[in-house]
Amino acid sequence: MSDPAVQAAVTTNASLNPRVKARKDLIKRFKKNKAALISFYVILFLIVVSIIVHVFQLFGITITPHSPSAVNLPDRFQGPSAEYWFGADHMGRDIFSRILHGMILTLGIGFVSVFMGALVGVPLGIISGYYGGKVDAVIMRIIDVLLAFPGILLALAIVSILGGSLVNVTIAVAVYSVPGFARIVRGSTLATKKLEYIDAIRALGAKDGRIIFKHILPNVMSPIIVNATLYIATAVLTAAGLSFLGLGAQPPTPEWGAMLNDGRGFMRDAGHITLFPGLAILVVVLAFNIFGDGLRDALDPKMKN
Amino acid sequence: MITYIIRRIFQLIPVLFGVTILVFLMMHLTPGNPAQLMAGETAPPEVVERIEKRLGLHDPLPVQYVNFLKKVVTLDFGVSMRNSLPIIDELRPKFWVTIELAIYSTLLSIFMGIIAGIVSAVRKYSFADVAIMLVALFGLSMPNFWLGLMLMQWFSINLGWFPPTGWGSPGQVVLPVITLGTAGAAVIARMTRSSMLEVISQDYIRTARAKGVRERVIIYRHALKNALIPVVTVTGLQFGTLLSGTVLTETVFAINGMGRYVIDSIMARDFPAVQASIIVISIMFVLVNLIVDISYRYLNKRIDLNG
Amino acid sequence: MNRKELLKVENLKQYFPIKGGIFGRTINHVKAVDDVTFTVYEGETVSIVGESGCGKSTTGRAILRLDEPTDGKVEFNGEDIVSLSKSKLRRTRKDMQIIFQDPYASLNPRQTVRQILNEAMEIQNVVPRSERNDRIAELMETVGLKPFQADRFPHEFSGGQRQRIGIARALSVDPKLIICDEAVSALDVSIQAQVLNLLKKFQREFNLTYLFISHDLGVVRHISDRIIVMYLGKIVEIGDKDSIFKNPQHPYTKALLSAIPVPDPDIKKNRIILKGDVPSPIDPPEGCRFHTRCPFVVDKCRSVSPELETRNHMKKGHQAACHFIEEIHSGEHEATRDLRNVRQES
Amino acid sequence: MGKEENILSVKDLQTSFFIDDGSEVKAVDGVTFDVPKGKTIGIVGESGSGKSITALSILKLIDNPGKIKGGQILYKGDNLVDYNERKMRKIRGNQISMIFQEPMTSLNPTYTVGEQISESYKIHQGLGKKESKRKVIEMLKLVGIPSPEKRIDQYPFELSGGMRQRVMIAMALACRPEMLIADEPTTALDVTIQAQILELIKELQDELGMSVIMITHDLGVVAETCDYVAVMYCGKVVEYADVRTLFKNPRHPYTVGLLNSLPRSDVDQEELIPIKGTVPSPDEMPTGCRFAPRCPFATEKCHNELPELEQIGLGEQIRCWIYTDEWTGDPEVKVYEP
Repeated sequence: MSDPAVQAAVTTNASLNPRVKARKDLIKRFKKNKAALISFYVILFLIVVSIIVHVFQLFGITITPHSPSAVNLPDRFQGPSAEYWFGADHMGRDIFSRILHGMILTLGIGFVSVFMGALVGVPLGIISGYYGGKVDAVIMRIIDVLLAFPGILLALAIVSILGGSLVNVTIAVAVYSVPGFARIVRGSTLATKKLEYIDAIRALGAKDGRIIFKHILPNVMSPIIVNATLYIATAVLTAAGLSFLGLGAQPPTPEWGAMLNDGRGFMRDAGHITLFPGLAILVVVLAFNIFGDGLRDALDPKMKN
Repeated sequence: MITYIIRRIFQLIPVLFGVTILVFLMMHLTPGNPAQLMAGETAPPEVVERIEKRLGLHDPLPVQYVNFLKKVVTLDFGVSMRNSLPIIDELRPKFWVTIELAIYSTLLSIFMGIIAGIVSAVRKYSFADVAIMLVALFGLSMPNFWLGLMLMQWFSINLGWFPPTGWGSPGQVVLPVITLGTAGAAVIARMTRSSMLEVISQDYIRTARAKGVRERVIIYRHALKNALIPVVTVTGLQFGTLLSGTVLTETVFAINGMGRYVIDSIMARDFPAVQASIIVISIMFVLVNLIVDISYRYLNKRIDLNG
Repeated sequence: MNRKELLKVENLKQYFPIKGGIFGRTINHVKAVDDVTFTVYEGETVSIVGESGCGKSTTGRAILRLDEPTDGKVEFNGEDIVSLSKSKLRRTRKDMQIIFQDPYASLNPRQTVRQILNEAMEIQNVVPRSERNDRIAELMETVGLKPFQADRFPHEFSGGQRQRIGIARALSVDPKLIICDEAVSALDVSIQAQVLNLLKKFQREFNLTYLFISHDLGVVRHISDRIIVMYLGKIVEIGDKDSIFKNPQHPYTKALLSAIPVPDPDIKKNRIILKGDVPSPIDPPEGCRFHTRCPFVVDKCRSVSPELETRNHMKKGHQAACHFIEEIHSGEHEATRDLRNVRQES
Repeated sequence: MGKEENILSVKDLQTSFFIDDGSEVKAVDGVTFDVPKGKTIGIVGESGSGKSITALSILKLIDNPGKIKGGQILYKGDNLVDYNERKMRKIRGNQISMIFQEPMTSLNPTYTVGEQISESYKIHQGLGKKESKRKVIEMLKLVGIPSPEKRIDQYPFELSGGMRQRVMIAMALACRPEMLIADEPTTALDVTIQAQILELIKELQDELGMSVIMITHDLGVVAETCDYVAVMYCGKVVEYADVRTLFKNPRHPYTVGLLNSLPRSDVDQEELIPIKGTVPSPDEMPTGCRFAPRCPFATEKCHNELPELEQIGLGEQIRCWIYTDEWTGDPEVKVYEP
């Protein structure tokens, strides 16, 4: 129902500082979504754990049950037990410890690559949408070309040029996320540009810089944030896929995709080697997907069904 | 409509140019001398020199590109560095395998996705809705190569229902298609649901109610047709993910398709083969998108046909 | 009339390209405004009326160069706006402001009223920084809001109050001309009356000039000194308020006036019901643009485009663009179509 | 009233929306009016007055979280509030039809004009394809759409706004209903098109002998089309009268305020006389008369006690303390000053 009275009832109830209130409302709406809230805490927990594990490792202290690289051939292929919670792999290394150590790689690739992608894609999208015309045409053609490589293929092509390594995978995934950011930001810039208050500020004689940074950018922020969250999920999947193909992290790095690749040959005898790293990826991706969905619903209550 | 189709086809030209330029540059951006790579690390300089000449590596870059393009247009991708066979002959059978895999998987995702999405939307907030959306979320978040491995573990190794690898027999088709189709089904289900719910709140649905139309008819006649329009687009975009998914799925199930060929070629640093397969896959993707755009346009009659 | 010409629009054209065809080139134009000429004198209110698609809002936007006009001259205070450089234009914009239709879309929801007004003054650097807060308080009072409300956000105000904020923003830079683009159309009648009174008050107090764009003839009649009637991108009639309302000459103006519902059940009007819809501005009809709907159409109308002119029986400054002004006026030229045509023939 | 036969009587209708946080918005709160057979009644009010919700309530088209909470909708003596979905469907589009404000979005974009109109014949009269096609063409002719044989196969996007509203009318009138509810049918249209549509509705009403409920915010439209008028403010009817009385001798201070706010066409005024203040938002609804905070005559009592809708004179109803014996304000108060 689009009855103004009803809408007014939903939107009014003003307090003193509306900007704080808007943020509070957002958090309130988000908190209502239990699944999203749990995902948020899961993500936070995983980040903290992975950083702690990593920092201690830097100082040479292993706080996981085993060292991620400790080879113990007699225990190879051992199933989950009190000693090896997730079992041991084909070289007798503790899978649980390896997963904990690999977590920072997975999360790192996700965050860094999406951040890099946004850094390039967002300005392209804003410029394209704001200035339009020839600039827009050129940028969009380039984006079209990038989009002509389906999914992982662009990352594959990049990795095949640069060679397989974690850094290169991060770059590849970053490049792969540029077109998405550019397109979404361009779309919302175009929509924002049409709003009358942009015309009003133009009529006052404002310069482009002021219009873009003060009036357009804050408006396109929410789609950027939502998109970034969901892209982290995709980035994690893509990076794991590349490593699984042997084009990312190289052994003995405890990267989850690479671990899956390691386990492939031993499925008949030791299924757990492939089970747990995959579950780990699933948990991370799921958390980001649910979190992103929740964020989108909270930022745009109208979209919520 | 015809003008639109022709215009869209013309618009593909710069994109295809872009793709070939990128792929062409790939070769030149690669560290190391391709001729050296071809000849082997220990080859004497004269041999490398001769190969360089044969490949035209001394020509200026634009000339090399034009030559490259000429060959691509005639589907002449040169010979593989691994076995010196013409790449196009190697690609052809693999191409059809991948196409088959992609089509079956797409059909599965459309079928599963749309049904699940409708059920979800019609019974909003019911147990079925929650269950379907939960499954969809998992389907979306699962690495498909891992799903493949897990399916293989259960149904091939533990239960022995399907052969674990290969392509061709009906039994060999099942697991790869499920592996590849799951993510797509999840995306389509979610899209169908939200699109249905949006359409149901439109003015013209109220008009239908005011006419005295029954709720069932409203959903299946008035809402569904409109709701499926965005689903078409998502299905098209999904096809890209699907194509790249074939790379992983084919690797998992040891299927002799294009995806696996790309990986094998990258591993072997067989650049002409990599170039060829990337170009072919991209062109395929671009063409599918073209078809999707056109059908979207056809379905969505609200868009001015000439504009 | 010895008053100063503040705004002179000459042969203004605004064509929007339509891309299409195989190469996505410009295949046609929406001729939104097609050769429009008029003058606005200092201190008066000139209204542009017409139905949607007649080009009235486009004219307003082109004058401000919110869209770059295709062709023509816009002289403001003796300066040609169209040929100004971007930085000079920015400075000139201080003198010409705009108030929009939608009070919800025309204010940035993320800014408080203070920030909105402050930014306006900052852009044009009209008031020293230290005095801006005083000026904001003053502006709030002027438009009938409380100064303490300045720290609120737009969504905390009602539609009418938001429109007052929009007016305050326009006033903050001391403009000479304000373009009111359907400024009261979105408001309920009781609020509309408040805002109209406010606009009239400011005109008296600040010697403002208004270009008032509206489709509501009742409002236009109330506020205007002179009125421009547009149809399909062209001016069909122009004149002072009495000429237009009491002595309309163009058949379109007559039909438009007769179509307004009057809030008095005792007035039974002789209504002219026009046939069909406004044609597309992409391919406007040849000759007189109104000929497809005109009750008085004859062959000449279909081929020859009439010019704006004043005939003997019309007041000075009253012009209409019709071949048969005098003949229709005297009753010599009779209607060729049914004037009360509700069901349409094909 | 009584002399004329009423086809519809709405008595103390209450429709509320129940918001997530547990609060209730009383969008329609005590609406009473009658629709005499063959006449047009106008429901007029500003945005938020609840006039559209009233219209939707009559056909029970209120969606969640909205609900008809109380009151009666007597159609030919039967209370529609008690009807179930199945019985309501037989009423909708068959006996009572409705047209909406936005002709651009109210037609299904994926079906042709013909398909959409003929659906009514299929549902309510069980007609076959051929028969209904003939009737659709007849209907399109009736609403003045040129070359109906061609239009029947066109999609809504191929039509102008005015044409679409004609199609909506054709669809609504397909089964020759006894009553038409027109919810701001011309608000989205240009004046010259509005004139066409209003004239069309009037002619069709005479031809088909329908009763019409005209919902609008435009007093001009009311004056030109209606026989009786209900003025709504904040979910309540504040005044109900025949159209001449309402415009010539308005009684409720709100009605007077509305009329004064309009620019006059007969005399030039320097200033309009607006109603002060704004419509209260639902969460700060006054406890007494809803209009009291804006009313120039309001007394203590007005602020504290809600007046009832009382009959005064012949068929006139007013919700205002001034017209009761309990009025404690200035006894000389003369609300209307022409």
